[in-house]
Amino acid sequence: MIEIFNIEFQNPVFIASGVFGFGLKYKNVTRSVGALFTKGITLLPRMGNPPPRIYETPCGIINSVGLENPGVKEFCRSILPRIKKINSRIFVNVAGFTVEEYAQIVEEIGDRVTGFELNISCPNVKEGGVLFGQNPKMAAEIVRVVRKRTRCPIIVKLTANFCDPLKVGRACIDAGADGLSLINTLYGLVFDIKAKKPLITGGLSGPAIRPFALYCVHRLRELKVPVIGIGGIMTGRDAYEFLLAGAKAVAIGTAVLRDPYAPLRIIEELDTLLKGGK
Amino acid sequence: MIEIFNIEFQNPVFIASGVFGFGLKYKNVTRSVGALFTKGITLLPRMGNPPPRIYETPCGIINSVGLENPGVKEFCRSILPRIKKINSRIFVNVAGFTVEEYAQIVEEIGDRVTGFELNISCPNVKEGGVLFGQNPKMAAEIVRVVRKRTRCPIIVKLTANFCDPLKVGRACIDAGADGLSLINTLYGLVFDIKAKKPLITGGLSGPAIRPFALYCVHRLRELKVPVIGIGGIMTGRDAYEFLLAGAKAVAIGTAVLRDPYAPLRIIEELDTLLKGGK
Amino acid sequence: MMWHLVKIINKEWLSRDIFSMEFTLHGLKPAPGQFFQIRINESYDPLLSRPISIADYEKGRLLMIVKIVGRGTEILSKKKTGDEVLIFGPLGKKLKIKNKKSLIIAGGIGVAPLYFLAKSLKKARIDFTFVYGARTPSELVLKDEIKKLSSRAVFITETGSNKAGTALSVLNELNLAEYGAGYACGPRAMLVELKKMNLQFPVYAFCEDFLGCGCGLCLGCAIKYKGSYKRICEDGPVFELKGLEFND
Amino acid sequence: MMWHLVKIINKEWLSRDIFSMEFTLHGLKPAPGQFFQIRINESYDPLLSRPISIADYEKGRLLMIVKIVGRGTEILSKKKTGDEVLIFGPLGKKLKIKNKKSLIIAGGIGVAPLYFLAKSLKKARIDFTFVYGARTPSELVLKDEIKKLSSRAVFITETGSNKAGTALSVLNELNLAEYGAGYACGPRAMLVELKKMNLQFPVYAFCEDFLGCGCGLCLGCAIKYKGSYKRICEDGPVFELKGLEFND
Ligand SMILES: Cc1cc2nc3c(=O)[nH]c(=O)nc-3n(C[C@H](O)[C@H](O)[C@H](O)COP(=O)(O)OP(=O)(O)OC[C@H]3O[C@@H](n4cnc5c(N)ncnc54)[C@H](O)[C@@H]3O)c2cc1C
Ligand SMILES: Cc1cc2nc3c(=O)[nH]c(=O)nc-3n(C[C@H](O)[C@H](O)[C@H](O)COP(=O)(O)OP(=O)(O)OC[C@H]3O[C@@H](n4cnc5c(N)ncnc54)[C@H](O)[C@@H]3O)c2cc1C
Ligand SMILES: Cc1cc2nc3c(=O)[nH]c(=O)nc-3n(C[C@H](O)[C@H](O)[C@H](O)COP(=O)(O)O)c2cc1C
Ligand SMILES: Cc1cc2nc3c(=O)[nH]c(=O)nc-3n(C[C@H](O)[C@H](O)[C@H](O)COP(=O)(O)O)c2cc1C
Ligand code: FES
Ligand code: FES
Repeated sequence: MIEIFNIEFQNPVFIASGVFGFGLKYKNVTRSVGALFTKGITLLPRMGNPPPRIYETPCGIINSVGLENPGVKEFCRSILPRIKKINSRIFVNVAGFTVEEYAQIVEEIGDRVTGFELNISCPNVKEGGVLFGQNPKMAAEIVRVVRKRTRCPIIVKLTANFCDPLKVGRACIDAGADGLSLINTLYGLVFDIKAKKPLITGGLSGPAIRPFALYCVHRLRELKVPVIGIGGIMTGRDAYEFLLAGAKAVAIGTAVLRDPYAPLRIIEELDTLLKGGK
Repeated sequence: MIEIFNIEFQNPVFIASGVFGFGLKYKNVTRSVGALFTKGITLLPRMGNPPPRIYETPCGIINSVGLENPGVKEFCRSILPRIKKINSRIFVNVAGFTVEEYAQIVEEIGDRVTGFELNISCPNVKEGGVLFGQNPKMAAEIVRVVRKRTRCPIIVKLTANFCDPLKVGRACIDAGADGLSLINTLYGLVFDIKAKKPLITGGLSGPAIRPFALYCVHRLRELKVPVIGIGGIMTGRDAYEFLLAGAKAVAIGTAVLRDPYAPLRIIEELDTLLKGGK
Repeated sequence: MMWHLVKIINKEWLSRDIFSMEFTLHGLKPAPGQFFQIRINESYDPLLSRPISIADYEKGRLLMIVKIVGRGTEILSKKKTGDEVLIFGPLGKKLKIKNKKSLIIAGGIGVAPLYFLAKSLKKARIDFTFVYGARTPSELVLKDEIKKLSSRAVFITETGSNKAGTALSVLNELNLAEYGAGYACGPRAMLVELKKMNLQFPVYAFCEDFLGCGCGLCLGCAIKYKGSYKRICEDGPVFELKGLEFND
Repeated sequence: MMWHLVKIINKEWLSRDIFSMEFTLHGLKPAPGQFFQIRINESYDPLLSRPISIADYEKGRLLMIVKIVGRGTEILSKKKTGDEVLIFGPLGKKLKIKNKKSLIIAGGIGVAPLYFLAKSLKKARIDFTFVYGARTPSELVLKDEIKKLSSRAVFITETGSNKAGTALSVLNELNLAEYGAGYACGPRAMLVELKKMNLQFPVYAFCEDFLGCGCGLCLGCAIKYKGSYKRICEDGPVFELKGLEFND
């Protein structure tokens, strides 16, 4: 049992946004994790990007899903009630294309969830996304506007692409955010050597980026706010490193693509480590 | 045969700074590559960092060598003449701790080498290094000062840690640099879970970072200046991707730690690809 | 749906770069089109599992047929009889076969899931023609089995001595009006061509692509079907060819 | 110095987590302390090779003894007789043995390079005592061979029934004045302790640590020796204990 934002979570192993849909499928996994971060939700429904959307790289993957989702209305109507039956600890990953959109999505959902994760770091959309997250002023502005519309905890999901997450993180906290999560995917590119043009441009994730993610999380400890550590966590040992580096909890991303049951294993392994075993 | 800066190189496969010492050991490798980037040279001799200096991570390594080198005087006296007998295409990797130091090192070496690679991106030293490289103004200032002291080609080695290499690169070119090389290592951290403190903080390299490095190189093509692509290149195919992304040549780093003869293999594989084979 | 640690009870090379693996795994009720995600190794490189179709399943014996096309299948090919493999599944929608005279069109390794389909048709006593094209004669695997199984079987290769061509070039010789359903699996280019032929009966295409999770979670396996993106792994892998939009 | 693709002609388990591998590799003239970099697998995870000492070399037969301590050695342990392994070397400086009555001190898997050393001393007709400590009796590998080889051999384990202790605790029972040279390999803590004992004869420490390139290029394997950093792989792996600075 851990406590963040004065809310109790059954354990510090969460599922990162985008890799588990809405948690409706492997229900015993959804049920067992500390919290679920939903796939990114936009104001209007989105089809997402054309394929290829996933490509494997050394110890990692590049994804370019492009925020495929049914939009906030449909999410609230038909999905949210079903998730809540499985696990009540839900953070909705909010992806706006304008400052106002973030606020609208948050307002639409209201206090039906545990909190919000403002996604200002998606590298897979043409507008918004990572461009907001690279700019401390923009990021703070989004937090300020959203803050006025909700009392639920606001976590800001940071990027470390071409910007310092400490600077952006500080700006967000000063603007009223309650916590930070990082890192979102790094930029990544693979070329198609036959066609001689890019095969996929998207976000790099997986164990490949773990040492960099850990560095970023460790860097944020001076802010003394709750941080959710994300990036390449595959085992309880990896999760433990993030906790030692200052994270209050961790979120599992790519590991779930390799094994949908990975969170269950990680919860167990971490528990053993926290109890002093090995 | 390729030409960069009006200088001919026997092939576009170079050896990256720091992974091959001064090329004095596996001489047939040094002899066969297009050019050698030396280990970083400082004004004064440096002992380097205490161990552990290398740690393995998924598909990568973290290093914290800390610029161990004999200093520029000793380099010019006893090492440079010996490298030149093996391969005349030498770029000295220059690591200053002040702007003036860069200039002094370059001046000391004079026109005895093919050119200089200004290392403003080393994450393994307390002052200078990556801090210079994250700041377009500082970076440009270094280039301006060095430019006055040499006519040899100046390549600036960029970092993509918490800054946009396009911005810094543009500033360097405007200040008189002839070309750019990137990326230097990403930040990386591994925790010692028994001691509960960092085991190693340093620079992350290897195939893990390749998709990110390729993205950075591709981003720089709009500058239309010679770029040396670096980051996780293990095969001729990897090298080819960097050339397709806009690099004029590539430099091999971590691959050499896995196999000192890797550059020979990569030269061959790339040659086959460039000739249209597979 | 879960992980199974299964032992290879028989591994065989069917051609220079195609091999089969047989496992014992009781209690499945798989249908054609379904597949497993195979864990390539315990290292994180390659990181993801690879999807391989059920090529046959009978009395607890599970057959897979794999062609080496890249690193994952290369590593897999080194496994020997007696080695253990972790597989996750069965995944994908169960295809409901039509009770109509059927045309099976296999291009290359596309034969793998269609072999299981053919056996299912046979079991349901549905008459079918099996057209199977490959690049060279030696790449035509399971030829004898398919011959025995099918009411009619036509084999063709691109380097064929008397008659050269692809699976699709055979279709012109058939009386297509006879058929009430088609099933196709092969390279994307084959499916694209086949769609253009606009056959008068429904054709079910077995789609193969690079997958992420393989089980409906990541949205990484999009394919455009009737105007929106579907997941190959969960909504497919079999789709009616007419609805597929290839954009090329 | 180059890559050799060698076949395992004999793989054996010496204890629960220690195994030996024997290869045929002609034409070497290795000396104690030298080692090979072993390619763990073709995937990039783990990325680097692992250093393993020459535990014996005679008539083209190369012996290695490996303890499983992490992922690399774990993967290596799955290799079987008949499998091939890529090895790079021999690497490291050739140790020149002293023509003095010698004391060999092995802690745990540190026995591997010292076994080769003992054989070299024997061949040079140099008298020596072999002290070998391990955690449990079953972890004392090559016991019989060492007994046969040595003028005197003392074995001790931490869980020993009549006498419990470490290799170092045995030293008090010896007449140390007899010896003119020492050779030690074992956990870092053992070397640190041994240094504190300040023996009156030179002791040569075989240093083991995580390496990068293994061949002098990357400066990744620093160890402080007489005030400056030396490379374990190229300047060592054997250093005079007195000069080593452990900082702890
Ligand atoms: C449902 C399903 C069932 C299948 N059944 C079988 C079967 O029974 N037998 C069989 O042999 N195969 C089957 N496949 C195909 C098989 O999964 C692939 O051949 C395998 O995953 C290739 O892995 P690899 O590591 O060997 O090749 P990879 O190294 O992954 O590369 C294979 C080829 O695809 C290219 N490629 C990889 N990713 C992409 C991408 N995102 N976009 C474009 N090109 C890409 C590569 O460049 C390369 O040419 C099936 C696929 C699916 C989806
Ligand atoms: C010259 C030389 C000769 C050797 N000879 C032998 C031999 O003959 N037989 C033998 O069994 N072993 C020998 N070793 C040791 C052997 O190389 C290691 O045990 C092996 O590399 C471990 O690899 P691994 O992947 O199994 O373990 P790893 O996963 O690499 O980890 C091993 C342990 O070391 C820790 N570790 C890893 N890197 C570092 C670091 N940079 N700093 C601190 N801790 C770290 C890990 O946390 C873990 O506890 C030798 C080493 C050297 C340098
Ligand atoms: C397929 C996929 C989809 C993702 N979708 C989202 C998303 O919708 N919103 C978001 O904030 N992050 C998204 N991410 C990023 C992850 O939540 C996570 O931050 C990142 O992958 C790094 O963690 P990992 O290395 O454990 O995967 C996605 C990642 C993947 C692999
Ligand atoms: C052991 C080691 C030492 C390095 N030393 C230097 C250096 O002295 N100067 C420098 O500019 N880069 C140095 N680098 C960075 C490499 O030149 C290269 O930019 C980086 O490793 C990324 O390439 P790679 O993934 O191919 O290794 C070093 C890298 C390694 C692994
Ligand atoms: S591969 Fe993940 S949803 Fe299909
Ligand atoms: S391991 Fe590279 S110099 Fe020793």
